[in-house]
Amino acid sequence: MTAPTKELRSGRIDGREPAVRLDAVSKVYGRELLALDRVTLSVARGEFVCLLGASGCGKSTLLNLVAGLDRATAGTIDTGGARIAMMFQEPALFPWLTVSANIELALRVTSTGAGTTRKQRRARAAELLETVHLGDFGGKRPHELSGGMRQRVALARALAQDADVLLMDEPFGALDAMTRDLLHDELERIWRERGLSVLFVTHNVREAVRLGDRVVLLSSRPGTVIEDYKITLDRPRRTDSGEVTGQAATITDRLKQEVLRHARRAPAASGPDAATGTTPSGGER
Amino acid sequence: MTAPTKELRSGRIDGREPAVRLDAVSKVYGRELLALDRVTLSVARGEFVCLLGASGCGKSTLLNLVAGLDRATAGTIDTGGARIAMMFQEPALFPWLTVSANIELALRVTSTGAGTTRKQRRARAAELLETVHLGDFGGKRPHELSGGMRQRVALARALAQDADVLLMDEPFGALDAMTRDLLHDELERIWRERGLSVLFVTHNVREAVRLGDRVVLLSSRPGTVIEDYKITLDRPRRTDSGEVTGQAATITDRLKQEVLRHARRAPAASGPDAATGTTPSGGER
Amino acid sequence: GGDGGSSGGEAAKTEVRLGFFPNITHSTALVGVKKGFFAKALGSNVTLKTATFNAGPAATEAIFSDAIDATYIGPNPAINAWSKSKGQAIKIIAGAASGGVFLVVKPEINDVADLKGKKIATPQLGNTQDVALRYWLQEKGLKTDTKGGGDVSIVPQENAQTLQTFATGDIDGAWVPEPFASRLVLESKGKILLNESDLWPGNKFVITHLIVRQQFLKEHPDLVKKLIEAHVESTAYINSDPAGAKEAINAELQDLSGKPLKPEVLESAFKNIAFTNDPIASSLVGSADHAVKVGLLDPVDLNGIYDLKILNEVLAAKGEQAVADR
Amino acid sequence: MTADVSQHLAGLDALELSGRERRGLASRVWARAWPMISAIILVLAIWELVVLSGWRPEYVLPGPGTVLADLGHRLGDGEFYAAVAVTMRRAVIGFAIAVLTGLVVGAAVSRVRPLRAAFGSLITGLQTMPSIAWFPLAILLFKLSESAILFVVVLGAAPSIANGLIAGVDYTPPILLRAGHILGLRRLALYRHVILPASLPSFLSGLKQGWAFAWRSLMAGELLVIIAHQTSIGEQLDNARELSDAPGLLATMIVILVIGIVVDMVFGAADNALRRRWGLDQRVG
Amino acid sequence: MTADVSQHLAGLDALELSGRERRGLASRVWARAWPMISAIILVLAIWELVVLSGWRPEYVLPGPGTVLADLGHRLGDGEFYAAVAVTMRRAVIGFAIAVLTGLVVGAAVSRVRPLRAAFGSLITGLQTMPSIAWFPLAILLFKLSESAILFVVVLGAAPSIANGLIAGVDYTPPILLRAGHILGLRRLALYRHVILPASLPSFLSGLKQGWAFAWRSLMAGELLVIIAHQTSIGEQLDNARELSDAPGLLATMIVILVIGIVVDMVFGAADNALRRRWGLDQRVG
Ligand SMILES: Nc1ncnc2c1ncn2[C@@H]1O[C@H](COP(=O)(O)OP(=O)(O)OP(=O)(O)O)[C@@H](O)[C@H]1O
Ligand SMILES: Nc1ncnc2c1ncn2[C@@H]1O[C@H](COP(=O)(O)OP(=O)(O)OP(=O)(O)O)[C@@H](O)[C@H]1O
Ligand SMILES: [Mg+2]
Ligand SMILES: [Mg+2]
Repeated sequence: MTAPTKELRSGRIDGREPAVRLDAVSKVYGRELLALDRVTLSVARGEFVCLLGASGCGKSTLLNLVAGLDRATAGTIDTGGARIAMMFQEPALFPWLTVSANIELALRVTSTGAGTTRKQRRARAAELLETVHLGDFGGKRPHELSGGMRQRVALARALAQDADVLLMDEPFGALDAMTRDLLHDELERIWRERGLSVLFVTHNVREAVRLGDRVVLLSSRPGTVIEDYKITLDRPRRTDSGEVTGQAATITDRLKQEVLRHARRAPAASGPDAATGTTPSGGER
Repeated sequence: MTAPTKELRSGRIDGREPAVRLDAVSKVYGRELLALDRVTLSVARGEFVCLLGASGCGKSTLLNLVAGLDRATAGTIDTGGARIAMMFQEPALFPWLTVSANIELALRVTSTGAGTTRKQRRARAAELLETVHLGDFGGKRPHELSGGMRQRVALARALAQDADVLLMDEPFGALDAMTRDLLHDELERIWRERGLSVLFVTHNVREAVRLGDRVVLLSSRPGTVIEDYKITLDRPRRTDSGEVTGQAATITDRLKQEVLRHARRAPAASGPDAATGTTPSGGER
Repeated sequence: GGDGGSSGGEAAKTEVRLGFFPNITHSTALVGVKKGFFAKALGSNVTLKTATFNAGPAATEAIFSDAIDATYIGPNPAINAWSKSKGQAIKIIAGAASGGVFLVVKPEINDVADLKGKKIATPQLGNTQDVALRYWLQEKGLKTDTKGGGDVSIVPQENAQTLQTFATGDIDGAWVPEPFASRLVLESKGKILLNESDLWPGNKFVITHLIVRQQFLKEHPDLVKKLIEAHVESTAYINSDPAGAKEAINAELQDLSGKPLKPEVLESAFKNIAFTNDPIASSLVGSADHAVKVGLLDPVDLNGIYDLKILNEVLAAKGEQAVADR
Repeated sequence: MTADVSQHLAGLDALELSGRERRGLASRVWARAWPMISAIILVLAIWELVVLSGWRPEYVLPGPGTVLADLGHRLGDGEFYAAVAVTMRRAVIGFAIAVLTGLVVGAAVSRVRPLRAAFGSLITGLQTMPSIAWFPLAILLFKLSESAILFVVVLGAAPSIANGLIAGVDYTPPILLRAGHILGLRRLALYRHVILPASLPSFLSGLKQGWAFAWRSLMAGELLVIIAHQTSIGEQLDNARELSDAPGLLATMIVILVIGIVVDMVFGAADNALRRRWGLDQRVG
Repeated sequence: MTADVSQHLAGLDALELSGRERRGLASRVWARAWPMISAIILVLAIWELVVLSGWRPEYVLPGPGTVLADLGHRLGDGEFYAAVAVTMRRAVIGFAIAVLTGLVVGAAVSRVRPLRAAFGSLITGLQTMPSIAWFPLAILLFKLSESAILFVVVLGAAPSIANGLIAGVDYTPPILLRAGHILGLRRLALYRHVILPASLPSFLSGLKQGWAFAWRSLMAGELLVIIAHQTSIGEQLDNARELSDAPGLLATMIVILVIGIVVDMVFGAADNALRRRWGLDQRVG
């Protein structure tokens, strides 16, 4: 395990102010499951940080802590009062609202949207949908859209919060390759246009390299930062370009090492109820 | 559109007998939705054919026809009495049965397993689970496993049917990149060991190139075969190798052309109920 | 239960199924069963099967469905059973009890005039008591209607509920049979304003009688006769040994449903009821007439509802006076 | 570049969305109606046959002719409509109060954990309490007024309704809760914008069940208090029985059945509409 | 190579599965029990206060002390247990017949489309038929036997149970049907191995609801035929009313409530166990 760099400790990255700063954050579930162990990490303003790690290493836990959905057991999380939006692997749209109403709800609740009229919100929602190329679909219900379209609506909803920090938990994990490629381009464009700070969780090494200014590798059990790669490739990048492939290969090897480390542990095939309550991502409905 | 080659028409591929042969197969849904339009396609014994196409082009429809889950409107499908197994994007395991019992049920129903005792089936199920590296998990319930593990159980269940032909409908679509890579290796090994004929549907061009002896490209609306690429790269291949990337790039360009062709059509944003009942893959639960 | 296969066929019948209510107005049955009069009369070859009911409709349904052969029942259900079956289902073969119906009111009510604007309960819309109250009020010049309107508001409700609503003051009086009349007086300090007997000639009107299925009567007159013999014996016993009868009544009530009457209620109610073999046909016809007059019943032809031939034979054999069927 | 992405996305979107036709209203109504009509004819035929067989005399089991004549007679009588109106008014008012009560109780019990543990099972326990047991209390509280009837109805229906809401709240997808939280919805706002709408399908099935209880309680309760100038269905049912009026009883039963079926259809339609709008057509249940 | 894959898979598997602890039995029971106990104390206290306030005389509304004394008296009496035994026996037998009936009817109606359209709404219509309406038919068919009581109970409960099964069949995930089909399961085998088990959760909730109907019908039905020397709860309830025995009535109500709560807990436990085993803990509903 590498120790956090000096820069990380000071909280400044390339001299930019951090938008999010975690300092020795730990999270214990139940009595003894140490999900995160003294994680120290910063995301600078306008920076795009990808968090990479095998399943169950605590990526979602970390994001939830930053989003305020859960509380850290130890350590401090400082977002400096920034507004935070979040996207999940599932679009998590409200099925009882139309696409436009989903976004309007976000606009209404957000502090900046407090004084707006219904009409203003509707217009703003239409704009946001236009941003994700779904201008024509405001009147549809979420289930009438494809998975990729729904994720774009979720993105529009996140943007509606007019947040400074965008947390993304494997947002494109369930999409097919072609759609994902396109959404990478979209996300990159929006990130740049709005100067967002993004903390992006993924399993997919290529995706991390395609998108991130930095790729932070998390170890498993307990989750700690083991590597922090700076990706300096020019943008726009292409997922299947040689450079991305090359960088990804290096990181993949490191990740595989980490996975292999766990192969030596006996698999948790104890009682029939041992794993009850876990809901591993993907493939389930 | 390219016409089917002479070889395809004769039904023989490289001189091998076809395991599955579709001749001018069409499928109409409802009154006029032409999902497949005179598709002619053969899979030779022991061949690994990947079916690639954008969403909604009729890939699943085609597989369902071959599997006998649905009936063609026109044309003939000849499987020569071969036993057919199938895997879906979801593992589709029975949640009320343990992993082992899921496989035992398959063994029991399959004609070859008719006369076997419970004990024999249990032993066989354990063997099959061993094949997919899940020897220790027979007593678990599906929901206690991760997505990747469940797909491996689904694979073991398909193998339990002792089929000659394996149909796979985006079986790894919901998995993360690393797990998918590993399962590619597994599938390739099993395919070779058992001499299966595989018809593998995917959105993912790299995956198709990684796995297929041939990659058949389907157009959309109506679904017809537009390209039939022969992939001659040596096995084992690596998804992120240069050759796979190169071949994939060619096919991707062709696919993108096909997608762009549809961008000119007005999107189907008619009534609020227009798309009711469609369940686009991915991201929903 | 009456699930025995005996459905009144031609074959020798080994079972007679008799219904009654666990109710003081059905004392003839209670005593007859408790004291074994029925069993004795039927002899060793024929067993008595009893069925108890809470109310008339179930007993009528049971007669109609061939689930019982005979039952003690009140006048209204008997008339209904007769008219609905167009005279095919039943016959009244004996009387059992007379009297025991009172108008009980709050103490501050002293005469008919005080009833104006008051709420009076009856057990059931269109039943004997309901008709009697309406007819009486009509005679006295007070208007009522079947929906609780008019000068006096009549609220049909179950007797058990009447006890509660009288106690809480929701109603001002009730025209009810025993033992509810006695209970209203004893438990809720009600006052008897009127004894229904006073309205009938000879102070007699039917409250309970015995009916049989016509088919049973046709096929097994011998058994019917035995039944009537027991009935007559029971009536005689009640009248000759009231103390023993009361004891038997409460013992049987306890046996059947675990709810014996309180001694004082039993005492008071028993005293108010006359047990007689006379079905008091005139009061049945009179009551039906009243029902027609207050608009609760279409005119029915009660001709032939009685078959008192066997009863009169039995009475004659005992040297008692015959009863009339009109 | 964005233009290109947008084109590609538009192409993918067009492909994903396919209009699946819905049958016309007339044909749907007909498809529902004919089996019902034939079922009715079948039932009537069997009934007539049983009667003709002479199994029981007409005054015990009248034939459909007699009963329908009786029913026809009733339908020609103003009093019948008055009775239906009175009963339906009571049913609707009682049900409405039950809905309110159920909502309040359900909301309180579902959100407050100790209340839940305290009263959760009690609510279902109340469901098994026969209406007759409430009569004394009803009269104690409301004297001989219509409120006493309504009280019995409410006590019959409210538990089901509360239970429906509780189940709905319980199974609100946690991802939606988290999405709401991220949007800044808290407490009452979260309840109003997320939890309540998410509980709607389950609440609806609670309503449907509650109606059955309400109706049965009403039939019993209408014997509790007979109110001036108001005849009701419950009273008619009881009168028919009291008078051993078999045709009248059967005619009243037909009326009750028809009302039950119509109400069921209304609930069914609401349920279908909801499922269609929300895309819940296929759910794991 | 396979060894390597196997190692990696083992590593991933180990990572995906994490034991999440369940609380101990004792602490779970305590967590359920204490709010209940405090609720009971609370209810008793309020009741006592109302009585002490002198709102109604003691013989109309007796205090908890009187009622509990009466209850204690009953509990010390053999007849009480005989009554409970008689009623429970009837309830269980009637419910069992209702379950069988519901299963058969539900199975037939759910699988045969015209039957469905014909009788679907009729089943719910029947649910709203008050028990009293069935009395004449019950006596007609079964004379004065216990069967008549059971008949009323079955007619009360079977519709709910059938409806539960129908709903379960309706919402059987189509993917499981297809998986079963692919395995070679047809008709009865498909029903037995796939559809029935998949309907279990919904069937269970139908059972629970059916119990409430069965119980209420039984309370009414026990007054239909009074079988000598068999006192029952329904009869005791009625007796208490007849005798204006307020403490007896309340004591009997408490008995009914306790039985209802216990039965609910049994169903609840079954439901929980099922959900845990199937991993249905979170479902969209
Ligand atoms: N609410 C919880 N209670 C107990 N343990 C939990 C809880 N949530 C997560 N865990 C455990 O904490 C660890 C980290 O979980 P987390 O979901 O953060 O991992 P992840 O990196 O997001 O995994 P994945 O890639 O599968 O999404 C896992 O072992 C998980 O089982
Ligand atoms: N049962 C059905 N009834 C009507 N239309 C259908 C049905 N099944 C599929 N379709 C339509 O047929 C077309 C082909 O569908 P299919 O599912 O085969 O596509 P696919 O290539 O598998 O798509 P995807 O990549 O999204 O899985 C689509 O337009 C779809 O909407
Ligand atoms: Mg995660
Ligand atoms: Mg598909």
